Parts: sequence; C-alpha cells; structure tokens
Amino acid sequence: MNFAFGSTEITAFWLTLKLALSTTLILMLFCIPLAWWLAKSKSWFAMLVESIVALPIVLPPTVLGFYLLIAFSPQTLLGEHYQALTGQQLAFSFYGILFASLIYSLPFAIQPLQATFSQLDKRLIETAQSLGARPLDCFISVVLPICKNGIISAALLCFAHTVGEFGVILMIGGNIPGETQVLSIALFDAVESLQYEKAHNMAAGLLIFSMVILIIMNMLKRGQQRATD
Amino acid sequence: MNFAFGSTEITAFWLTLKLALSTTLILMLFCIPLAWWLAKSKSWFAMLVESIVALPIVLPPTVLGFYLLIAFSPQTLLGEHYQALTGQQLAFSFYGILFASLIYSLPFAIQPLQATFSQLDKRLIETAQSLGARPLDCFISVVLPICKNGIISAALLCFAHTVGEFGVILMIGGNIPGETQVLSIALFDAVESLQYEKAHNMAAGLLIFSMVILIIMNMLKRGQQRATD
Amino acid sequence: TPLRVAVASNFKLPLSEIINQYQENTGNEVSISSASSGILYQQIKAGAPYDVFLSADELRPDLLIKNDLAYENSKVIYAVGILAFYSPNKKVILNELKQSDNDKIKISIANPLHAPYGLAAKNILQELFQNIEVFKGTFITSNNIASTFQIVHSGNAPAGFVALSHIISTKVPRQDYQILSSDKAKVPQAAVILKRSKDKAAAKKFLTYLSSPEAIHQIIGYGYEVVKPITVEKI
Amino acid sequence: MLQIDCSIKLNQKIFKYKHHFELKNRCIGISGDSGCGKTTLLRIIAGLETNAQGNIKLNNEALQLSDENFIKPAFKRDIGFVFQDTRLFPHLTVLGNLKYALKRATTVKFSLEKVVEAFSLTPLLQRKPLMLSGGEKHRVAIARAILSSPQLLLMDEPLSGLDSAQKVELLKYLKYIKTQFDLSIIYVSHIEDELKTLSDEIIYLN
Amino acid sequence: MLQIDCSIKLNQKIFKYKHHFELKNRCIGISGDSGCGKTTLLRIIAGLETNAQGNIKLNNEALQLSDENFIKPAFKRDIGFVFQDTRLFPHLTVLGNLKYALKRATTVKFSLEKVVEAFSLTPLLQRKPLMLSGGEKHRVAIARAILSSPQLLLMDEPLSGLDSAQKVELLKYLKYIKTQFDLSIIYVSHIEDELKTLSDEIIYLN
Ligand SMILES: Nc1ncnc2c1ncn2[C@@H]1O[C@H](COP(=O)(O)OP(=O)(O)OP(=O)(O)O)[C@@H](O)[C@H]1O
Ligand SMILES: Nc1ncnc2c1ncn2[C@@H]1O[C@H](COP(=O)(O)OP(=O)(O)OP(=O)(O)O)[C@@H](O)[C@H]1O
Ligand code: MOO
Ligand SMILES: [Mg+2]
Ligand SMILES: [Mg+2]
Repeated sequence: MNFAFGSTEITAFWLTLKLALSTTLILMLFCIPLAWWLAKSKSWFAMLVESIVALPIVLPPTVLGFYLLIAFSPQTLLGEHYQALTGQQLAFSFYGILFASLIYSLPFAIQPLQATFSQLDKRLIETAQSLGARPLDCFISVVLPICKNGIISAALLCFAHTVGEFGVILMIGGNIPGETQVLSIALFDAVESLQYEKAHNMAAGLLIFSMVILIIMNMLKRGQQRATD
Repeated sequence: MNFAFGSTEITAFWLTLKLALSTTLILMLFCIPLAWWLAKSKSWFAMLVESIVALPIVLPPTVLGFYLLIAFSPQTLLGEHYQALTGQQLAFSFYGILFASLIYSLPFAIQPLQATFSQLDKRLIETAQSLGARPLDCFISVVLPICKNGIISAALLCFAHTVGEFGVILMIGGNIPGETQVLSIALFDAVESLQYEKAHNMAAGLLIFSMVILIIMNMLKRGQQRATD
Repeated sequence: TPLRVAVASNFKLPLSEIINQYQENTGNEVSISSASSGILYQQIKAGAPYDVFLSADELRPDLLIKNDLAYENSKVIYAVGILAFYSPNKKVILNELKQSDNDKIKISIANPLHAPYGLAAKNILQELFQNIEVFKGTFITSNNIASTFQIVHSGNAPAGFVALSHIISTKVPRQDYQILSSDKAKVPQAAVILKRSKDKAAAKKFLTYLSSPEAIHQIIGYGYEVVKPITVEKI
Repeated sequence: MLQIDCSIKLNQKIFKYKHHFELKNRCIGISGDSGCGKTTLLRIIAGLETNAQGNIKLNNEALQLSDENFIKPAFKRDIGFVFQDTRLFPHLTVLGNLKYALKRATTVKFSLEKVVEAFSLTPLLQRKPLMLSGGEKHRVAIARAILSSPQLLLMDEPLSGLDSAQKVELLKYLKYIKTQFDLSIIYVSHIEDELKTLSDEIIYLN
Repeated sequence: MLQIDCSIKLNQKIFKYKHHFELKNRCIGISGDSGCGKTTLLRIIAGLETNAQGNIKLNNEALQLSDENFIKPAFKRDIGFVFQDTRLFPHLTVLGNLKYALKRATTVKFSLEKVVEAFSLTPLLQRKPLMLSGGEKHRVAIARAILSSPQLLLMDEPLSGLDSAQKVELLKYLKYIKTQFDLSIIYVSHIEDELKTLSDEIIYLN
C-alpha cells in the first residue's frame, strides 16, 4: 500500500485508460455479432436474451459489485476455476475489474448497436449476396460501414461509461495502485478524505481528457457523415 | 418512519418508479429535438455541444453527486434562486434527485437517438415537404415513426439507468424515505448493514421488475419491426 | 416532522433497534439516513436537513463544530468501535505475519486515508511491525468498514481488520476472530447536534436517550464499548 | 405561368436554367439526355435544391428571389412531386401514404375513392411499400402526389415501371384531370410517345 | 439450361412458375402486366426468396430441391442481378461499387476499364450514389452486375431510366457480351422494342 501521494494520479490515469480501452475493444468484438443477431432474429429466445443482456444497468453498481464479490470468491465455480487455471485470484486483480466492467457496460454497447442494425436497409444485404459476398464478407463490407455512426456511438458510450465506473470497482477492486486503483476511485478517495483541491484537479483532468476523446470520436462521426451525404 | 420490513421497500419502489418515469419522459421530450439538431447540424458548435452533453458519463456518479451538492447548496446561484422561487431546498428533495438524474442520464438518451436520426433516409423528409408537411409535422409523422426503434432503445436505457442510479442520489438525496430513498439506495443500505437476506430479496425484486419492463419494451420494438418488414 | 438522524453506516443496525424502543417509549418519531461518515459530512456541509449526526469518528464532528455547523457542547462519544482481526479458519495469524508473506497473503483493510477503522488498523500494524511499508502488496483497501468485512466474509480475502460489531451481528464463530484490545484499536464515534436543527429539544432528548441503560445495553450487545456515562450539556 | 432564371453548381459543373413556361391547365414535357439536369430542374422548382441561385416566379408569385435572399420553403409551395425513385413512406401502408397527402392538401380537389379507382389501388391499400412490385409503387407515388392537390405537379419519369396497358390508361387519366381539375403538369420522360400524348409543349434540355 | 418448378405465396396469393429455359449464350425476355410476378421469378432464381417451394436446376446443377430440403444460398449461386431499384451501396463511390463486384467474381471475364468505357462511367467514378441522376444509377447497377461475371444475369427493367440513345447503345453492348463472354441473360421489361432487340425468346407471364 502506498500512503504517499504524487505519481498516484498518473498511475491511475494509465490504468483507467487501459481498462476503458480493453473493455471497449472486447465489448465491441463480442457485441457486434450479438447485436446483429438480436436485430435480425424475431424469436422469443432472442427477445429474452435481449432483456437479460440489458439487466446489468438496473442493478446499482455497488450492488452488482457485491454480487460479483460473492461470485469471485474461491468457493464458487467461477472463482475456483479461475484460480485453478491461473493460480491467481479474480477479485482485486486487473482481470477482475475488467470482467466486472464488461458486465457493467454490456448494455451500453448492445443497445445502440442493435438500434442501428435494425434500421439497416435489408435490400443492400441481398445485393451483396447477389454479388457473391459471403455472410461475413457482407457484414464487414456492407453492414459495418453503413452502421458506422451507431457503432462509434456504442463505443463512445462504453468507453466513457467505463472511465466513470465506480461502484463496481469500489467493491471488487480493493484500491490497489497500478492494478485496480482507477481514476474514479482515486478521485472519490480524495473527496472522502477531504482533499478537495486534489479532487478538483483530478475531476478537471478527467473532464478535459474525456472531452478530448469525445471530440475526436465525434469528429470521426461527422467526417463520415459528410462523406455519405 | 416505519421499521417493519415491507413498507420501506414499497415506498422506495414507488419512488423509484416515479423518478425513472419522470426522468425518461422529460429526457425524451428534451433530447429528441436536441439529438435531431445534433444529427443534422454539421457545425463545430454542434460537435462541441455533442461532446459536452456526453460528459456526465465519465464522471464517477459519486463525484458528480459531490459537485451537484456544491452547486445545489443555497450559497450558489442555482441553489439560491431555487430556494427563493420555491421556498424549498433543492438538495435532499425529490426535485433535486430528479434534476440529478436528468443530468446523469442525459448521454444515454442523446447517443442512441442521434445515431438513429443520422441514419434516417433524408429523401423521405423531402418527400414529406413536397406533400406540404411543415417541419414539425414532418418530424412527427415521418421521422419519429421511422426511428421508433432507436427511440425505444434510448428510453429503455434512460429508464433502466435511472432505476439503477446510485452514487449521485446517495450524495444529494440524503436517503430520506418517501422523498429520496429510492430502491437502489435502500438496497445498498441493506448490503452495508449486512442484512443480506433483505438485500437478496430486494435485488431479486428489482431484477424481476426490470426484466418485465424490458421484455415489454422489447416486445413493442419487435412488434414494430415485424410490421415494417 | 420526525427527528432526522444521519448515521454512519456501521452503526445503522444498532441505531434502528434503539430507535424502535425510543419511539415506543416516547412516541417521538425518528427517521434514519445512513451513508458513510464522509458522505454524510459532505451533505451536512451542503445544508442537509438532519438534526443529529452520528459519525464513525471524532474528526468530522469536530470539523462541523469548527465550521459552526454543529453545537460544540453537544459532542458526545456515543459508542467506541472495536477493531477485530477476522480470519476464518485461522488462515492468517496476526502475530505470525512475516515480510515474506508480502504479495502472497491478502488482508482486507478500510482505507486509512479517510476511514477511522482503517486508521486504527494502520496504527495497530505500526505498533506490531514498526515499518509497515514492507507489506505493500498485502493490503486490499476498501472504502468503508462494511465492505472490508464483506471481502473477508465472502472468502475473497483470508483475513482483515474489521469492526467487531459486524462480527457480532453476523454471528461469526469465536475461533475465527481475535479482538484487538490495544487502545489504538479503539474507534471513538462521536455525535453532534446540528445548528440547522429546528427542534433542538427533541434532538437533545434523543441524544440523551443514547446513554440510557436500555440503549447502552443494545450498543454493547452489538460489539461496541461505551465511555463514561454520556451527558449532553446545555446548548 | 412559371418563370425560371436559375443556376446551380453540382460536381463543379454549373447547370443554367432560363425558361418561361405557360402553364394554365397545360402540360410541359421535358426530355433530354440522361444526366442533363432534368431532375435538378424539377427539384429547383419544388424548392428542394437550397443551393440554387436565381429567381423563380409561379403565376407572378415569387418562389425564389436570390437578390432579396428570399426563398419560399418547399412545404409552402403548392407544388407536387412524383419522384423518380417513388419514395413511399415505408412505415405507412398504401392507404396511409395516400391519406398522408390528402390530409395536407391546401384545397382538396380529388376524392380518395376516385383516385384509388383510377389507379386500381384497391387491392393494395393495406400493404406496406416493401410488399409492392415496382410498377405498383410508381402508381401509388403518382396517386399520392395527385391527392395532395397541388397547383403544379412535377413528374419525374412517373410511368417507367408500368406495363403498356396501364401507361395508356394513366396517360388518359392525367390528361383528363389536367383539364378538369385545374392542374398544371411538368412531365419529365425519355419516351417520345408518352411526351407526345400528354404534353402541350415539349422542351429538350441539354 | 434452367428448369424451374416453383411456387410462392405472397399476400395470400400463390404464384406458380413452371418453366424450362434454354440458356446457353441466349437471352430470355420476360414481359407481363405490372404485378404479375416477374420480379418474384427473378428473385426465386437468384435465391433471394427463401419461402419459395419447389425445384430449380441450372445447367443440371440443383439450386433448390424442396424435397431434400436443399437450397443453395444466394451468394453461392453464380447469378448476377440488376435490381429494378438499382441498390447501389451508398457508402461506396461508383468505382467502389464496381470494384466490389469485381473482387467477388469467381472468374473474372470483364476488365474494369472496358466496362467503364462501355457504360461511359469515367466522369462518375469518384461520386457517391446520392450524387447520381436516375439514369446514371441504372448504368452503374448494370455495369456492377456484369463485373461480377456471373454465369446467368438477371435484369429487372434495367434500362428504364436511360435516354433513347443510351438504350440503343447499351442494348448493342449487352448483345455483344452475351455472345462473346459466355453469358446468359434473363431480361424483364415492359417495352416491346427492348425485348425484341435483345431476346432470343420472349415469355409472357400472367
Ligand atoms: N446531389 C448531387 N450532387 C452532385 N451532383 C449531382 C447531384 N444530383 C445529381 N447530380 C449530377 O447532376 C447532373 C444532373 O442530374 P439530374 O438528376 O438532374 O439528371 P437527369 O436529367 O434527371 O438525368 P436522368 O434522366 O438520368 O434522371 C448529373 O450529372 C448528376 O450526376
Ligand atoms: N415482399 C412481398 N410481400 C408480399 N407481396 C409482395 C412482395 N413483393 C411483391 N409482392 C406482390 O407480389 C406481386 C408480384 O410482385 P412482383 O414484384 O414480382 O411483380 P412484377 O411482375 O415485377 O411487377 P412490376 O412490373 O410492377 O415490377 C405483386 O402483386 C406484389 O404486390
Ligand atoms: O460507517 Mo463508515 O463511516 O463507512 O465506517
Ligand atoms: Mg432524373
Ligand atoms: Mg418488378
């Protein structure tokens, strides 16, 4: 435990960036196919999956964290297998908070993706097929570029949401610098311990950093839009 | 206050429902026009607004709550005017947490809406104009129904996100039964005070309730989809 | 309107019971708002409509008094929290901790930066090991003492410095914990009456009730100690 | 009477239009090579090309005066448009599409029943556009534009998807309503026959 | 050789197709009233109507055998389609659309340059579809389908947006590639002239 200040914030910043990027990347890879299936399928099963996948938003983060804590403990299947496989504990590790972030941000990736996909003109898919494009090819060459805006939107929500994530990580992170002490936790710590100036500085930094990311993403979106019109 | 179990949760449940419905309704009314403007406008100003509007997600909820608490205090402009106008305090009141929820959930409404709108076929708007539809008429009779899925998605995210909202309300709500003690706070209280059974029951109830809402919303979406195809 | 009491979350359970009795005896209504002492403190500074504040430490009530938000002579120590070393099945024995355990054994602890129980734990460790910096990789810091307990209780850490009150209210078997009797393991919890209270008399009456034999019985039953009979001076 | 003196730049190329059409219950046919700017002309008249510069007057009422920075918005111009790519509203049934136009007509000159009959749309009324054949879509698009009862109707290759029998019949119908219902038409087509049958005057753009 | 014995239910109505087309470097013209099921026939052949029941064989290779629950997916059928509503990819330029087809051709029979020249697409190559005129879109759609070098090319009223000069020229070109490049065509149109110029056999559906 590091009781000294200073480089704490910088470590926390990099950790946050790493966590947010990993979460966004993994969620996009996983959710794009899932959302596509959800948008196309009309079955009751798909509807059920869609609803389940949205559930993590309604659980207060700290409560979600509490249940994850129980799920991560070495007595459970998940915790036990993870420990057997890696020799490490899931809670209080980077992979633990990554896992939690994935669950927590899942709905924010799925929802916009699905809305985008369901709006796609299905005739263009027929066209790609008639030109000999296999399903995956068609998806990559037609669906993804046309739905670019929705995908960027989903990635944006995921990223920002993970940066601001707090309650879950508070529960299962253990506040370990360089491993689980993300910016949001460090910031809250500062508020709690009455170090207001430090808190204000960090909040300002977080906002400026996020603003930059958001502006870049929005520029991408707008650039794309202009070209399509 | 009633210490017998049961009625606390029921009060909290109704309060949560009221808060989530109000937030969703107000945000939809406000964000639909805003998102439409954002999706259409290519100006730098719009891009800036878009990025600012997304900021609340990156601030950890408790930290956002901390700053709102400062903003709400009767020493500030906002707090002072509110108190002068209503004779009441903004923090620790239902309107206070409603205001906070609105800010907190804003990005979750804007993002999917904007993605949806930007995907709309602009030729249909020209068509409506040529048939004599005024801009508002055109928006209501063409844009909204065609973008229904994205709008439902946005409403869903807002609603669910408000139900699960925690950190902000904890900060500025003050945990007052019937006024600001929403379900998520009551649930956290139960966890904090080690009343696990109570916590499990409430979490289960929350999940079932949300599941029902989500399934209904998804049915609406799917029904709509089927009819359009 | 009921009397509004803001209570640090670690004391919410005993307080609920005490208030049940209090309402029965006096007919006066009391409502509870609970959160961590840190959050309650922020809220009070922002004008929260509480009458009485039961903190988990002495620092925050003192700060409120300094800021002229609470009556100086209303401050009382309503309970003294006791730190315990909790390790199910005695996986870790406190006195046998070695520097070589660093990184291998995880110990749950409340954040000493702002949680009073965390500070107490840090002090104890310092007393035992002088230089605790060598245990860098050992500690898992939580934001409050309830999560500190939950982390051990759920099996995610083999041991932790927790509040005795949590051990007692979850009926942890006696062999799984060790009560730390050093003075440094004590956490005096102070209460104050807030200046914005509209009903000082009721607040005072309630605070006085906290030192009644019935209340003390409850407080002790939950694993706290009390200091000399508390009296609320004239305010 | 329609006076146009406009120009517009598309893809670095400037398209210039200087025309004076006598309209009153007449049909002006417009032909010209593909890509010569026929659709663009109609779009300018309808007010859909906001980048156009110049002046337009319809029956002495100004639709656009660039000098005065005046441009009447499309929805206020009493001008109907049958688009080359039909553009039916996908969320409405055929009936919904027709009613959409009818409700927004400034003066209702046509009855829904009569138009539905003239275009043989009865069996299609409850269908969504995605369930229509190419020719069916074109018929609905024309019927919809007529039901909005415009002063001037712009038609961009409206009969391209129809079979010969239907073409003959609809041309007859258009001729009939043109004189009976005080309607002026500007009709773009590549097909000489159609143009000759309907138009009182044919103009070749290039 | 194409053997079809299929039926499909659309809007409670059953469309039945029982045909035997000799294809080898030939063009089959198809005509019929609007809404009689021409597009539907092409869609079934292309494998885009998954609800169709029955059997289809192309040059003795099965495309669909309902008894054996076999249906060859559209992307595996070596069949090109010029859609009535063009369907250019909006996110790609004209060149992008053409290359899209070229890249996915199983055997490349046509060179991009030659086709671009034959359809006079050079000035359009860098434009997005939204910036094209109606006729230009149709030309790109035909060129794209040809560049995918299919064994069989299905064309649904492909020349409807073009001017007469272009029509004549493109019909000539289609005739030329049909014989030179081992291509079979099924050509749907309402216009007798077109059908007669191109087709070796004309079939009237109803
Ligand atoms: N939105 C646009 N942006 C840029 N250029 C455009 C746009 N729309 C059309 N053009 C170009 O302007 C020219 C005229 O187009 P227009 O649609 O008016 O032609 P047209 O005479 O209607 O042709 P057709 O008979 O093929 O429909 C064409 O070369 C076209 O490529
Ligand atoms: N997806 C669909 N669902 C239900 N009915 C459809 C669908 N597509 C077409 N139809 C109907 O099936 C019939 C045949 O349609 P098809 O598109 O094959 O006609 P077509 O011969 O190509 O006509 P056209 O010459 O007008 O293009 C039409 O009456 C049409 O309304
Ligand atoms: O009740 Mo506390 O302030 O979290 O120990
Ligand atoms: Mg045109
Ligand atoms: Mg057709």
